Amino acid sequence: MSGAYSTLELMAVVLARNLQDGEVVVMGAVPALPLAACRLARALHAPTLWYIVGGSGTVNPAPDSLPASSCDPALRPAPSTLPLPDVVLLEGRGDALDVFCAGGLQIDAHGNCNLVSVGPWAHPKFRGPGSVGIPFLPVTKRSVIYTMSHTPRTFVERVDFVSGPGHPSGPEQDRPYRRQGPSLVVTPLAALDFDPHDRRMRLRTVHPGVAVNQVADATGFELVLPSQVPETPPPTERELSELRRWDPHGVLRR
Amino acid sequence: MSGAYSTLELMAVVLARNLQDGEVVVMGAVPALPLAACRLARALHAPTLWYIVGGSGTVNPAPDSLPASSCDPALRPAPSTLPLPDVVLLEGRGDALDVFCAGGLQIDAHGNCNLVSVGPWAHPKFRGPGSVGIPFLPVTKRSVIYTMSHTPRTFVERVDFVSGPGHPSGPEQDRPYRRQGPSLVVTPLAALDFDPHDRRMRLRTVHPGVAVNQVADATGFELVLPSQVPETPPPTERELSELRRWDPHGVLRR
Amino acid sequence: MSCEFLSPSEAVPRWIAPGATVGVGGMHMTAAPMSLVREIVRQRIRIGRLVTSPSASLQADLLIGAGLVEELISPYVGFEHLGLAPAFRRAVEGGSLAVLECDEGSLTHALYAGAGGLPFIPCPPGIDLTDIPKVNPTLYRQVQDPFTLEARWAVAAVRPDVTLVHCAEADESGNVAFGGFPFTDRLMALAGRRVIVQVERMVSQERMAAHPPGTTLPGFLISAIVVAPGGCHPTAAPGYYGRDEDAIQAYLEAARTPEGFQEYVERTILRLDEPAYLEQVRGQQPAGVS
Amino acid sequence: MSCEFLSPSEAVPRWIAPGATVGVGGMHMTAAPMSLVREIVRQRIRIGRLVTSPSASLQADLLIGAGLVEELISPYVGFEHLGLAPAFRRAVEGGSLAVLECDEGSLTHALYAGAGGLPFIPCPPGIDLTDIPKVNPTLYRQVQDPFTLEARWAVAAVRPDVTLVHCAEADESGNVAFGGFPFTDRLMALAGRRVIVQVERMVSQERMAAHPPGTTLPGFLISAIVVAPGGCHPTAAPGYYGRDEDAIQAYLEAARTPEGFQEYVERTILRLDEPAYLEQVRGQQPAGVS
Repeated sequence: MSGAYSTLELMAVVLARNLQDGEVVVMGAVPALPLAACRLARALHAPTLWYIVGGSGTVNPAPDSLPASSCDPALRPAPSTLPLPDVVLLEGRGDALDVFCAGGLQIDAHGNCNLVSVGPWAHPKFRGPGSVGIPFLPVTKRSVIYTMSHTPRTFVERVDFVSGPGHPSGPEQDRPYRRQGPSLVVTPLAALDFDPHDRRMRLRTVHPGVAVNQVADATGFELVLPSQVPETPPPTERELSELRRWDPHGVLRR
Repeated sequence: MSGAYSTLELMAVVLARNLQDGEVVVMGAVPALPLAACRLARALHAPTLWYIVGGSGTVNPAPDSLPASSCDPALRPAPSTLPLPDVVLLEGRGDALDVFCAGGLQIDAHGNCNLVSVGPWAHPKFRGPGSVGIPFLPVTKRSVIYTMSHTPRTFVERVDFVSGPGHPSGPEQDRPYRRQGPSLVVTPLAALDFDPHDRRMRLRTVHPGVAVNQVADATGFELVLPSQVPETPPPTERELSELRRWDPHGVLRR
Repeated sequence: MSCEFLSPSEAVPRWIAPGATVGVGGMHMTAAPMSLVREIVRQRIRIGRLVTSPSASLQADLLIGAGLVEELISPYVGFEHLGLAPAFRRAVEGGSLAVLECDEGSLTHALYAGAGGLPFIPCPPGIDLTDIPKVNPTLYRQVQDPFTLEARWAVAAVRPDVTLVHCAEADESGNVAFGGFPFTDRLMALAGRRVIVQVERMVSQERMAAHPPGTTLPGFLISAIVVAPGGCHPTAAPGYYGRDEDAIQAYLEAARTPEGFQEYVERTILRLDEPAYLEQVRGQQPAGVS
Repeated sequence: MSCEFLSPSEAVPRWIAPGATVGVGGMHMTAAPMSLVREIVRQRIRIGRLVTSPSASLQADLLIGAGLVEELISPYVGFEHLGLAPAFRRAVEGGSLAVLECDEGSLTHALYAGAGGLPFIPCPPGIDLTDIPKVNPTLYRQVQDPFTLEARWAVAAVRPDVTLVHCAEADESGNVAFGGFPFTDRLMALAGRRVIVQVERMVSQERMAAHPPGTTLPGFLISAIVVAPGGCHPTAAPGYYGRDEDAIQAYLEAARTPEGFQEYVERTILRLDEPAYLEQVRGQQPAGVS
């Protein structure tokens, strides 16, 4: 990657560009990346975007720098703060929230996420932290998935445990709760979405300096590969300068 | 009654004497009487009594005078204020609250209360305001009932509609939720409780100047009448002076 | 979703469809969103199902008296020490209003269910010993507890199509802050498909941000905000003004008969648009009474 | 019921019976009642079932690592950007800890049910598409919705025998006020049969009364209050101090092996009583860091 921006900055920019004005975004643990993306989107093209920082319940907090924890005291004061049980209510209501930010130990070809266990649940080879709020993924208008690990161990054909449901593998009418499901996957290598026909993960753009076969090799299942895979447009100067206004300590440049 | 104190003041004193130190009392609409009783009990013999003023959720409010409404803004600030949904949770939990203050359009021989309808529910002769929180009566440790109307229309053998459950008419082991049920009834004429055997309402004391047969005549069912019915001890000077400290406008003397 | 700042006469027809399920906040005679309620009366919008707080007063009685309510979900309609609700009583005794009988506990849990996407809630203990669920098969059904296999009453989720509440303050992003008490108004707003909030005044975002968690609602939940200082009159707005007992008693006196009710509505509501009503109220009482 | 002011070493054995269901508050690395947690470790009180907030960190990992937890109800144990929870991971992978798998939604609703005397709650949508309920028949069963007759997952009520939470302030009557965030700590306290609260400081009743609804708990719900300034260390206490990342990282480093964990516990916890621990922490960092 270019030295002018970091991989995390590029990922934040890709996420930000995907957020639409007026959407309500909810994010969970380790919020620096989605929080940066939301603030960037608001600053540039989505002035009425709303975002909730997970456990804190803060809505549209604008701290001086990017907090590492979703319950960081620095998130207050925020224009409005929901008690966590109210966030849970709105997550279940479904029509209140638009974009759920998720990730996983494993992410599969249909966008299912696993935060629980690699190997059988009862005798895990690897135990993850737990599912937190991601069972609400299919209830939200859509979800976006991001991960720092684009490897065959993370990107698997089928997750060992479904924490956060992705797309069903069946036909269109089976879409649960009539919501859109995962609409974007952002990794250090690429941006991906899902093929509208079979709803398998599809390569959309490769980040500058990354080859298509490099992404395919890093993915543990057969990606849908369009004939043309453009390069992810790098961050503009404006994007970078806005992004860095709230990141004086370079959390995204580490 | 004596001109030295009003009927409402006497009733407040009777209620106050019944409240035990450490109990948690919850009251509903038109809180002046039970609120005065709670404050009096705290001032005299129950310094760690707790009381929740219904809809407001205020705990142990100490306003300068007795508010007429349970949601009066003058109830704030209070040492602590529960959002109303939390009051509802604690009402259902049962082991959190000790004394529920109730009343009714009709009150029957077993202490059932009716706030809904006189006559058949579908075609009421008289429609009351509704049951509010009194379905929780049998879940609370005990309840106390008070009414300003001691007449055969109010005190009936069997309520037309059960809003607030009283004592079961069956044997001891049928006591719902293993709570005590109604333990005191206070009216302008008398103080009453329930016979431990058949759990029918029993005359305990008659207020000064009231005859036993006057109470029996004012009651639309057969009261349990002990051979000795003492007079309700009138308010002491100390009780009256404490009571009037928070009732400068004489709400209880109207 | 973006919240609009509208006048009462704009907000009410914009978001309240005829026949809708309407939730109206305010407990007893405090924090009733009367500017919005009066506007419904002026525009004669029919309410399919009116859902109130656990205890309602004028906000319900006025709509019922105006003949605008088909079904009512309310655990209490009355005026505490001032007496019973005349229009409610008359409508129920006359058979013109369908009451979905309930209590404070069931209603609060039903709104919680509505807010959280839960289909129903098993009722807390106590109501099983009352006659309430027996007369209301619409809201109550028996459910089998899958853990104990015992039968138990359940209450269906309640989701207003639109919820009307009063708040003290709004900021320009549409965040709103409650005054002294959140009551069940916050929950009813969380359960509403749309929310219209009537506020006393606009404040800066800095002031809004100083309110602690649980005392505000974020603007993304709000469809319209109506700035109506004095708009709870004759009920109280904590921190702003007390209830106007004279005005409430005048209503109760007038509403003893259908004719009196009608005359009262014409004289005090229909004759004036809402800004004129509030202007008149402000002329009658010192500003900032608390 | 009257609340007592106790030291950590008195409060913990007084209200935590061996084998009890213990709820512990604090979300992620904020507002964990660590003085109480450390005291459980010192007194080696066995916890039958540990219930955490939707996201726990050290308050769970320490108890698990000390071998004191039989069953765990927690939707997340981890350290966010600092990594996974070493003791939790080792205990689950080694089969020494039974996990009652759940998510944030189910747990929050289960605590609501516990607080409200409701036997269970039908789950919100979403979880039916996961593997969670299938692996946890203790907490999840299928219920038939009596309104739609559809099958649906339900979660059982969760009621801690004792709930441990951190608050910012207490007054002499035992009322307590939360700091920046109520999280699910308020709800877990409402659901607890007993509640022990660890606070930063005592305040006057006047100051307590100024807190708005929903930010306090009344003293009648609290069995014991422990005044432990700095007691959330190394997690954060909003308004008082931030998290001590160096200390958390030292723990994570040490706890990579069972031996390291044991050595860490002996060196930093067992060697000192809680007042001495807090004294030491105060000596290491400037007072009043926020």
